[in-house]
Amino acid sequence: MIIDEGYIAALAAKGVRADKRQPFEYRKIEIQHSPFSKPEGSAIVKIGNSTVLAGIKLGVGVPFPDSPNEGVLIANAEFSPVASPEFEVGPPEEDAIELARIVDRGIRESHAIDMEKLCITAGEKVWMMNVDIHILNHDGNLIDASVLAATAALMNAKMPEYDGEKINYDVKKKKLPLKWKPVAVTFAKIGNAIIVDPTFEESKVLDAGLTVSTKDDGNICSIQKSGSAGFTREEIDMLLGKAVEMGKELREKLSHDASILKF
Amino acid sequence: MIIDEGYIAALAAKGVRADKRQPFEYRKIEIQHSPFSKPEGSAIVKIGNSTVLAGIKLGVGVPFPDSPNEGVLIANAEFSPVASPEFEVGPPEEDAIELARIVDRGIRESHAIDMEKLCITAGEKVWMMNVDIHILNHDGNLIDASVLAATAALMNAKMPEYDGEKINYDVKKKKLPLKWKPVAVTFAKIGNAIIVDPTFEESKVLDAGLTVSTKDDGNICSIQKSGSAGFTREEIDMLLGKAVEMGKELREKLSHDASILKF
Amino acid sequence: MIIDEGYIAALAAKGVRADKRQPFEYRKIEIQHSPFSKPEGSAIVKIGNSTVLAGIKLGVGVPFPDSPNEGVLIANAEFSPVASPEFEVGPPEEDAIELARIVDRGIRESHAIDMEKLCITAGEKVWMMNVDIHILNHDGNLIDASVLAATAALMNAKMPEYDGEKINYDVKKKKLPLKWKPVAVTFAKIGNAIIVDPTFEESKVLDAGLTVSTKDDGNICSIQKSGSAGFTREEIDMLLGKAVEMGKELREKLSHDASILKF
Amino acid sequence: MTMATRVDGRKADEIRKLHIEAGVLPNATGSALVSLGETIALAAVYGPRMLHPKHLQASDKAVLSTVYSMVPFGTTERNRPGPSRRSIEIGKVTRQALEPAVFLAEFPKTTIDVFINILQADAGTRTAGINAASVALADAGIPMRDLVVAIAAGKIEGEYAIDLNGKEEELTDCDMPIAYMPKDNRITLLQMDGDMPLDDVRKVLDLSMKSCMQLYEAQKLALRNRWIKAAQQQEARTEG
Amino acid sequence: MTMATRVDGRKADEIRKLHIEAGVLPNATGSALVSLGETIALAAVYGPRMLHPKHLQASDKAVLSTVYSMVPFGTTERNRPGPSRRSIEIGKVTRQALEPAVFLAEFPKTTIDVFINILQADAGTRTAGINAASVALADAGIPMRDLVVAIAAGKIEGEYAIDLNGKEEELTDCDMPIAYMPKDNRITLLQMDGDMPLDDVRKVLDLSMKSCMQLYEAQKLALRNRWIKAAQQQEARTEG
Amino acid sequence: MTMATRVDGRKADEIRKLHIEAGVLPNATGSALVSLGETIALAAVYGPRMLHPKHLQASDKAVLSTVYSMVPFGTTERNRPGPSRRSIEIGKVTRQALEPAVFLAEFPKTTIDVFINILQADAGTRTAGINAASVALADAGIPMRDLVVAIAAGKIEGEYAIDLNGKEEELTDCDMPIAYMPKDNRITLLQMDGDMPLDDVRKVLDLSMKSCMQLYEAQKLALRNRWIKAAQQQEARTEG
Repeated sequence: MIIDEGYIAALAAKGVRADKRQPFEYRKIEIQHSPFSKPEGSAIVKIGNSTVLAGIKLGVGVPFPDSPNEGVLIANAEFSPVASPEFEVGPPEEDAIELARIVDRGIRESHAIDMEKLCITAGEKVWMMNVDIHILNHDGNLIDASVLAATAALMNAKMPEYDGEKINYDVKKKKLPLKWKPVAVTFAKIGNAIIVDPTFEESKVLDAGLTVSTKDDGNICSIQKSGSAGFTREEIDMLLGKAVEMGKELREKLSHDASILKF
Repeated sequence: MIIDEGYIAALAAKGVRADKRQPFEYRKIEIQHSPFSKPEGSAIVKIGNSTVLAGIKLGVGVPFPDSPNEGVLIANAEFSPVASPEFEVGPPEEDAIELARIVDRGIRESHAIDMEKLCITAGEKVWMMNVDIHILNHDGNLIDASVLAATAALMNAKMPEYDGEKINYDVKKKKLPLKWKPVAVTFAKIGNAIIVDPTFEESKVLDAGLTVSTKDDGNICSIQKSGSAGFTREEIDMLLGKAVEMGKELREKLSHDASILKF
Repeated sequence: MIIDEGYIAALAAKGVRADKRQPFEYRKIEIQHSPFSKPEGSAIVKIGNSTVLAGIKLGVGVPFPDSPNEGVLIANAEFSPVASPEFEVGPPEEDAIELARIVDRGIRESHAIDMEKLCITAGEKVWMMNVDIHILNHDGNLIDASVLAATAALMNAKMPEYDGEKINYDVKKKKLPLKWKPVAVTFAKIGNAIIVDPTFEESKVLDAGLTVSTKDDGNICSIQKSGSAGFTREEIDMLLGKAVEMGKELREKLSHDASILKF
Repeated sequence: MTMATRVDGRKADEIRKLHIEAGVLPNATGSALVSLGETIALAAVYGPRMLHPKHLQASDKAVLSTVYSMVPFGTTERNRPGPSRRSIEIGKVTRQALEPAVFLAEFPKTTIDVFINILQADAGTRTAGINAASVALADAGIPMRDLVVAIAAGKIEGEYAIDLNGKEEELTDCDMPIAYMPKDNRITLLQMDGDMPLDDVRKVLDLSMKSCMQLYEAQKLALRNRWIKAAQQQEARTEG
Repeated sequence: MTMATRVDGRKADEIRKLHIEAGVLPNATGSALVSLGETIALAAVYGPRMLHPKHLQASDKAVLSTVYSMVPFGTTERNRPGPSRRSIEIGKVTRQALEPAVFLAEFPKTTIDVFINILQADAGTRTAGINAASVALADAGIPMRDLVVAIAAGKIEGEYAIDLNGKEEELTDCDMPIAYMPKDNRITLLQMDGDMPLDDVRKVLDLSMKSCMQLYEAQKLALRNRWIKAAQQQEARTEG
Repeated sequence: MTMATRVDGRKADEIRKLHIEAGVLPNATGSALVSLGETIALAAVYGPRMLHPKHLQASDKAVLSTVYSMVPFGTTERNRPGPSRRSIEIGKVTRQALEPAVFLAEFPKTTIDVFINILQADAGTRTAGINAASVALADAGIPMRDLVVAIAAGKIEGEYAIDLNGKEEELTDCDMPIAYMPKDNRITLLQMDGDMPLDDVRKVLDLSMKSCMQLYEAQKLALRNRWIKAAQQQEARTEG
């Protein structure tokens, strides 16, 4: 893939984007709830041409010694080579790990799930909640799409029955104890211009990035700066405000089901 | 190793083989039972210059949750770099895995061993049966040699004593509950010619391969097509018949001990 | 790093060393006891510019089935890439493993620690003693420095309290049951010259090496020959004697604390 | 040999609800989604593209590479990501099922990469993956001798049936997947595990090959739809 | 937002006892040791040196590589050596915290390798590592726009504080590390985990940036001491 | 130092039943099988052959590479395949035991690969492996200064003995393997673990070196038999 870095950067300097969006405008966002029957919860999220699957699987296991009455959250992300010619020689492990950890902390640190309600017998048996992100098509801004997909899957997940000995995956009824719906908003700085929701091309030329996750009450639950340049303090202050604002809009989209099983 | 592919293929077209065998003729087969004292069962099998060791080790472990009253079979194959200059840079993992899985399924799917008889206490303790294949010299048709060696080792294996707490490997008496003796017959298609028991050179130029495993009652318990070309339906039908026939002959050889500890 | 092999070897032939030491003279040795507060025992050892850290961590675990009333010793060594430009592309695994095994055997085979005193409940709970070596600057003779650092850390280690359920790392009182203080003495043969305590440059041109570990009673507890040439029987006999002698001197240094947290 | 009756009301020789869609991934050279009942397979094709490092190249043809993998949430119990012995073997037999169909000699020194993701597994995943890969290769515009169609057969209460679902498969230990190129009458994948008399194997082959023709039509239809849609988009773009 | 009172008597905006020493490793091009209370970080810089294999080189600049790791005995419970997901992520954000400070374009085709070893961990290890790396890069003589200073903030009993120690950190789930280049007013690392209103984030940023200036002076002093010592050694050698 | 009496009736300085056979693997350049009691070691030599990738080559000599491994069924409890810390260390000391014997300078830029498989382990596997490798190198026609012979000594109830078997070894923690080139009086491997006064080490060395001469004759005999057989086969072929 050949990206004309100069062109993208020159556009950005003029406050213009190759796809004609406004600096703080997202691409079209589509969310499908529960596209799959095997996982306890699942979602497909498209932001423009970026397509991400999230799946929730529940199992029963032993709690961590330092939190004996809490369920266990394990988030994982995979950059499947189907998603991009860049992943030809093996996906960039560093980026996949960072993505997984942002999704993990977005759920964990926001206390999105009441983990104590996932305890079965304190110190002995708790629900193990696996949140798996699977990237199908990479056109930039995988973080926002992944956090959206994970939150959507948490919303539609249903817990299988457990009789103390065996899990019955054929009967799923109870919803997860979801308290908050965290969403992430990612900004990119190209030269002196700042935009939201960077495409693949834009993220290739960005100087710095900033992802801010927020909760329903507008509180910030996670920040991650990326990229090889810095932000001024003033830029940070501005973007934190923008993120709270735009997070609200993203959260509203989570209630609607775009219902397309077409990537 | 330089192989004159054109020459081998030209010979095949005339129904002739470099070592003057008939198309459906095996090389000399030698089987030695119990060449080693440490494993519970063992065998050396030579087909021509292909030399294969099989060893059976028994341990005690926990059964799988979905088969609480059955022993556990684990088959593994290793292409030791002693076996071929080709394995210089690390043996072809894919081929070793396929070989291990063919040996595994040959034993498992034929129900060669009555796995329920390897249960000690249902749901708690069962015998773990490791079947390990070790290739010493690779001159083609490793599959048939490996299945023969595994079956021979199962025939001569003796179970160590177990007092409920500890295994005593110094006392081995009881035989394994062997019900069937699976054997594999491998064919190769070179151009339009079809042969059995391909040498290393022949397997380098083959277009397609077919391995068919059979039991003592003549039933087929496993099929595996390989190679980059296809077979016609008529070819398949013919070869399935041939395999049943030739399998009988191989099975007879298993009762004889060639007794050579010379590879 | 460019090493003039010819020059070093020529010097050696004349019984002279680049740093003007006598053949059987060590570089300056500095030992700091307990530089760190987190590990149960720790030491920094400098031999010339070679700098090595050792840390002891104690945990509680299950004993090995064949020694149910003994604690467990696990020694490990890491060649951190901070230590040498040579470690750029990943440290030489083989050498790090050999070093770890020499440290391990130096402690284990000399019975330096009374492992039975590290048993809590026979067959169930014992102390797991991790001895970790971390190389910070590599200027040759890492073995002697590492064994010295490990022995020093064993000397100053204090066991945390254990109430049968939980380890309290905030209270550490009892010393480890240390019976002997093993030390290693490493010789190098360059051409026909033999020297002790080779620098990095000297170890690059050595033909053969010999490490001999001894105990307080002068007994030999470990020998390891290295390098691509051999020793004559007479040389071996001479060096074993030298090692006993020089080991005594090294052991004396262990009682003094050089107290420098400066590598 | 008698025919099985089935929990979901299907006839013994009836395949599950089939859906094939080509061209689902914008980044891939070609792609396809195949669902067969609850089993969903996605295939992406990248290439032909230069193969690095050089010593892996074939001077006279493209190297076809196939990777089969499953999403961690695609099974009843979560399955750990990363290659397993099973997925490596399936990758190999899948490659050998597809190779006879592709004109590899047209693209020396390159690699054609086929990635198969099983998004949901309810039996028959390797054959669903081969069908998806066949359509994805065609969607990528790679010259092919023929499409490759695949289906698996098994046993239900002692009787044979086509395209078992997961519940059916749990109760049997007989599994016989095949892949087939109808034009030339080539069987390019054949595996069997179980315990079958020679005659039964032959009869089940007859059954499977019949079902293959159904899949053949479905693959061709999916590609036709894809091309119509592409043409319409092209036209829209030209007019727009 | 009110200020926390602390077990070790520090004020909410007071950092722990700080020691920085440059030039501690003879083999490295540059090195530094930073201790902040019980937390001890060592950084070694090697390079610029040619990057192999070639396809990893950048034709117009040096590649900055950072590896963050912890010694096994640096934590209360022994931690297993080898990279973890945590250490890989920290390696990445550390690299991105340092990159804006280094004139990478001066050394095309090379790599500058920064290795950070946490010798003891008592909270704030990633920021201690960044401070050590900043001084080590300067000690290596690598041209820099500015030093990079870093500090973390957190919460104690609902109130904010700077530079939490391990005991304090156990009781909170709020962590906000930043890295900062004072000359140009650039925030080069910013992470946050927790649950904070927008206004609090801004106030904590104010606190952290104030502490950063303290670290800035300490880094400069350590480098000055290093250069004085090097000059004295040079003189001694010339006279000797 | 007194001599041990032994369960299997051997004298303290008596080695187990020894069998050496050269040329056992058709594909290898050279090969040998050594059994010493129940311990069975197989060595295969491939090369000299060009070493790839190039940066691993030595411009002035061949690189000798040795890999030591054990079959999974070679021990009382199955041992997991794959390299362990123990096998990596043994591979290294084995290489260093053999290097002094081989004229490596004759084959610059190449590698000579020695693969040692322990087919059955009943103590003394590293020395059995070195004996097998020595014969295999000679069988491969690689020019050598001398053969390398190896044997291990240990302690039985406080008294020293040569070539312990597995049962004997379980009861001791003293192990002293050596490798020796008789012609030049070179000790090329020497390891010891245990607790021995200096004098005892010297006396055990005397014992071991005596046994080495026995192995030396056996290695030479095996090679002579191999060459006779090869000559006969050659003759038969010429006549045939």
